[in-house]
Amino acid sequence: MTALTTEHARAWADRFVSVGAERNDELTELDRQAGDGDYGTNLRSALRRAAVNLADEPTSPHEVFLAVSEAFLNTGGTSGPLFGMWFREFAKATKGREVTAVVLGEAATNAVAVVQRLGKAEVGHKTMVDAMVPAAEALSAAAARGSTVPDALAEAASAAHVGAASTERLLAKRGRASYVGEHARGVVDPGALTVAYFFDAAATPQS
Amino acid sequence: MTALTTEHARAWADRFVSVGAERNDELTELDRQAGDGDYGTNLRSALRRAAVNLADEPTSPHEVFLAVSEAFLNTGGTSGPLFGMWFREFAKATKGREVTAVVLGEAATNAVAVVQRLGKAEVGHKTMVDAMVPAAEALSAAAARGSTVPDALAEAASAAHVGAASTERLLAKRGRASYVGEHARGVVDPGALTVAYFFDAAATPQS
Amino acid sequence: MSARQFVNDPDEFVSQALEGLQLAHPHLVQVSTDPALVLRTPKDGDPPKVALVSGGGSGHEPLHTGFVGLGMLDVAVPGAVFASPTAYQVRAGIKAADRGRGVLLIVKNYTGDVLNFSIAAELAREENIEVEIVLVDDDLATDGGDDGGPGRRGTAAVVAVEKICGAAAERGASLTELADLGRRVVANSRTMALALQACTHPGQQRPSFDLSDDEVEFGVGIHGERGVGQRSFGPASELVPALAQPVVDALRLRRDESVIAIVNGLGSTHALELSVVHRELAAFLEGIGIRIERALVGSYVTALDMRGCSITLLRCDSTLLELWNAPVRTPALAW
Amino acid sequence: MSARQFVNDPDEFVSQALEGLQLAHPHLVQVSTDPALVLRTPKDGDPPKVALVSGGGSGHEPLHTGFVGLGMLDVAVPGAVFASPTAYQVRAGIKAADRGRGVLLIVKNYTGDVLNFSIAAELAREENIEVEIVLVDDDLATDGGDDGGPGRRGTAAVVAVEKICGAAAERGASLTELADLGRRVVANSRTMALALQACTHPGQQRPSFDLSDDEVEFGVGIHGERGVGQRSFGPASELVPALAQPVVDALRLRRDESVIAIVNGLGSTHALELSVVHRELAAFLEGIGIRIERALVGSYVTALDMRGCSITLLRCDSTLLELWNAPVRTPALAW
Ligand SMILES: Nc1ncnc2c1ncn2[C@@H]1O[C@H](COP(=O)(O)OP(=O)(O)O)[C@@H](O)[C@H]1O
Ligand SMILES: Nc1ncnc2c1ncn2[C@@H]1O[C@H](COP(=O)(O)OP(=O)(O)O)[C@@H](O)[C@H]1O
Ligand SMILES: [Mg+2]
Ligand SMILES: [Mg+2]
Ligand SMILES: [Mg+2]
Ligand SMILES: [Mg+2]
Repeated sequence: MTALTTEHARAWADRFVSVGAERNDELTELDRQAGDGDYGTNLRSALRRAAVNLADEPTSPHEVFLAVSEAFLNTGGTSGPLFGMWFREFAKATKGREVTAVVLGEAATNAVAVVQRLGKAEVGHKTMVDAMVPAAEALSAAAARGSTVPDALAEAASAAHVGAASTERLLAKRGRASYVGEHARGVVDPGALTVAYFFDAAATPQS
Repeated sequence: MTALTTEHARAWADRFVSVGAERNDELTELDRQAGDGDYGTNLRSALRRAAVNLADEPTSPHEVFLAVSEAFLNTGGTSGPLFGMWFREFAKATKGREVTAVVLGEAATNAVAVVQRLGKAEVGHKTMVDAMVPAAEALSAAAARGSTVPDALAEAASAAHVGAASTERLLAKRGRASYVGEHARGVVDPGALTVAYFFDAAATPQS
Repeated sequence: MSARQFVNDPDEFVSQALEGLQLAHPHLVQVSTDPALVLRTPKDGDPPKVALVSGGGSGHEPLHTGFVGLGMLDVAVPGAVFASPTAYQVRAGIKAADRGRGVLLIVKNYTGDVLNFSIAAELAREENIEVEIVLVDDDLATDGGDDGGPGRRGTAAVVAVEKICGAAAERGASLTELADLGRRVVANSRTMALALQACTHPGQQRPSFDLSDDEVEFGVGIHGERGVGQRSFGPASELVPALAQPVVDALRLRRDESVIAIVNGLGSTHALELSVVHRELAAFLEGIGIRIERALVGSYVTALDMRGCSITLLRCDSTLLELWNAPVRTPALAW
Repeated sequence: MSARQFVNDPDEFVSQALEGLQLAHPHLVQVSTDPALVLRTPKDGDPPKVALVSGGGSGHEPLHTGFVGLGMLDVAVPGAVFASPTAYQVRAGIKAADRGRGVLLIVKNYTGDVLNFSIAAELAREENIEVEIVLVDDDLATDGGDDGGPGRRGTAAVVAVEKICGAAAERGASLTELADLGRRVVANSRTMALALQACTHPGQQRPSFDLSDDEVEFGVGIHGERGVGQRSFGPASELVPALAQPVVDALRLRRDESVIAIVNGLGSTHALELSVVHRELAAFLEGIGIRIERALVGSYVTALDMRGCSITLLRCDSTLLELWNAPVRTPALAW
């Protein structure tokens, strides 16, 4: 049973910051097609703050998640505060604990519950929840099977990608995309895709 | 020495009301060419009020002049209040007196003085004063020569017409016409012309 | 025709305006910049009271920043133009406002505001600050029944909530009492608005939508979006009853009932026009036997420079009326 | 883009708006209709004071009708839009206001107003009412030297005259003292205005003049007329010093002097913009060592729906400041 190290957590968060920057235009374009086109602006400012917070050298996975959470809670849009609260559950669940896959599964489960309580979106409403739910389920299932942290996170990433991809054929029921009706069909939800990129970022790059 | 009767004063005022209505378009056109084009509107509303006031059957020349004065003091524009104060001096001078040519000369003299004190216009500034001053002088001179009231008023009318005509070649120094510079040249001042029409109205129509 | 504003960098518009507000009213408010908050200047010896915090996107001034002061808000939390403040910003507002008796959040019903204020409330509760939220959703144009959608928007009734709860807070009402009171005001208020001309965002040259010369946009909100449809332009005596009737219906106001009326300019509506609108409203309500106890006529909840107005009616009783009449001293409302 | 108003018959615009004002503020003002007057609602037991009367053309609201009440005017005499009230109307205002201690007329310098108020003063004096006139002529754009012309127009400084004389009158100042005080305020006030967009008369569709996208009109008055010339549009940080510098120069304000500043919206200027303007003004004055003791930032003297603003500075001393700070309770100004 390996636990998530501070270094791994830090590398994960750093990669998320850089992937978010790389994917910014792509995500904005999705929000433009089925929203109001400011997703990238919101995400960029959150990630910039995250980078600043992370520069303070967090000393535990808890502090890493907290740094990211606070960055999002300091930004706007719908995605900002929801992601902020989502990451906050990761910070809460990991506080003062060894961060096993079980702990991460618990964190992801609590986290999506908070997002759903606040945003009132169900799976199938074409939001970030469509990636968060399967990711949490995959994480918990992997943990129950005794997977290592990297393996469990890789399964979460796959599940999140499948969930994100599933939003393409949906009509939105929540968020601004719900105002554009049929126009949203054929467009992947940027929030869901961001969740998938987040779990991707947990993988150690093949060097 | 005949005096101005109430009937004559009343007929004078009534004729002024009707002449003013007949000449309204002509006067407005002059104000349009060298002012802001509302002269007729202002005059019409004053004369309407005058007609209402005169319907109260004034019992003296004083009351006739007062009826006209109050009508003008209840209307707008620059001409309204100045004519109001001008007529008011006729009312004041005739109060409780036999209205001889001398009294009328005195009234006209006081009246133009008030207009000049308030409006600060001199002869040659292209205003009603250009007709009021010669009319007052002609009235007083005729009275000094012992003229009858009708003769003195006829002389005042001629003098006022000459004064009004003189404004045609002038550049305006007072009032809105002063803002249009050379454009005012060639245009008779409607205020001055109104003074001439007022004295015209004193003549008994040839029937 | 151009549509320019007094502005430097549009990105700094709100923060520079806040500086200006502080400079204009140093005795009433204090502005903090990171995060942006407008705080009531404390007076020594004020007994602790429940604190009132409101906020939302900017562009609606004097709402909310102009309503900080005695008898109204303790803190206003301004976002960027038409954008919610962040959750952390609201939390900072709550913490700055709290004097140990709890904090009432007055929130206009927009997704972003609801989210950020709710999150801030949760975060503050974790720090043992008692927080209650009053959600203001008075805008009839967005009354879609119970379809699980975002619900009615919050518009000018928020002024009544802030005024009435503000007065009750000064008198020592508890947090629970204030939340109940605020909800009662909301339940008894409805608003309807129309635009004669759309608004223009800072730094932009064109209004957010066009109207032909003979139409007005009915049921607009306060963010420059289109309303529920166009109607023919007409004299105030026709437009005003068309606004007021649905409000009367929605509140089921009956003959001999009393209201507080808010005739609100949306930005560029002249004081003379608002007075004419109020005259028509008074005539209309008198015709159906409804009595205006008090009226607030002016531009209080604006949509940048939109031309238009909203009419809010609040069914009132002696309690609400008395609290409405209580003293208030803020930059934008004082009596 | 259209420019429509809430209006019924344009000829009834002012009288209907007055009805609306009365309906909105029954506790503060009373409106009489023939002739049109706005009167302070008398309170029993008020000791007789010198009465303050002002007025002029309508379209500048809240000036003057919104400034009737405790600490400001006793009577406002509104003409038609941009047209002086009549001499008899003003006389009626004087007679209604007089409580035996005389009447101060505060008159903006326009030919029609000067004429009608002067005549009314003469008529009232004949009825043994003591009357003094304070002529307000603060507008620098019309400062043509001593050419015997109509002189500087009266604009936003009139608010300071009404406020300061109003406060002194409440404290029992005599008519002569008030006239001197008013003249002192006028002598120490100058104003400069600019328009970003002209205004539109009631019932009309087009603004009174056009500006291209890159120009602003400098030195406008409050009647929709063109100003002294166009300048390039620019950020507030450039436009505001261009307005304020000539005012500082004209008043010969020097380092370490104090002013009351009025940042006035001309009709359709948003509160956020006025706050930005005030910020720039404060920065500019601070740069040259002039201290703003108090500021009034808002739309107080409008030109219908003109977009633009004026900046008024009043060199102040402790007497003026104290009177400025004294309580006021009117529809549009209260503290
Ligand atoms: N009610 C909701 N619950 C969960 N996620 C939501 C909800 N509404 C919107 N979202 C997510 O937020 C994303 C849009 O974020 P953003 O562009 O920042 O917000 P906004 O819609 O306010 O401009 C969507 O792609 C979707 O994933
Ligand atoms: N200062 C003045 N003194 C005397 N008469 C004047 C003065 N200014 C204008 N007038 C007269 O007033 C007339 C214009 O009146 P009117 O159109 O009612 O006023 P306004 O110019 O205010 O529109 C002019 O034709 C002129 O005779
Ligand atoms: Mg978006
Ligand atoms: Mg958005
Ligand atoms: Mg004229
Ligand atoms: Mg005129």
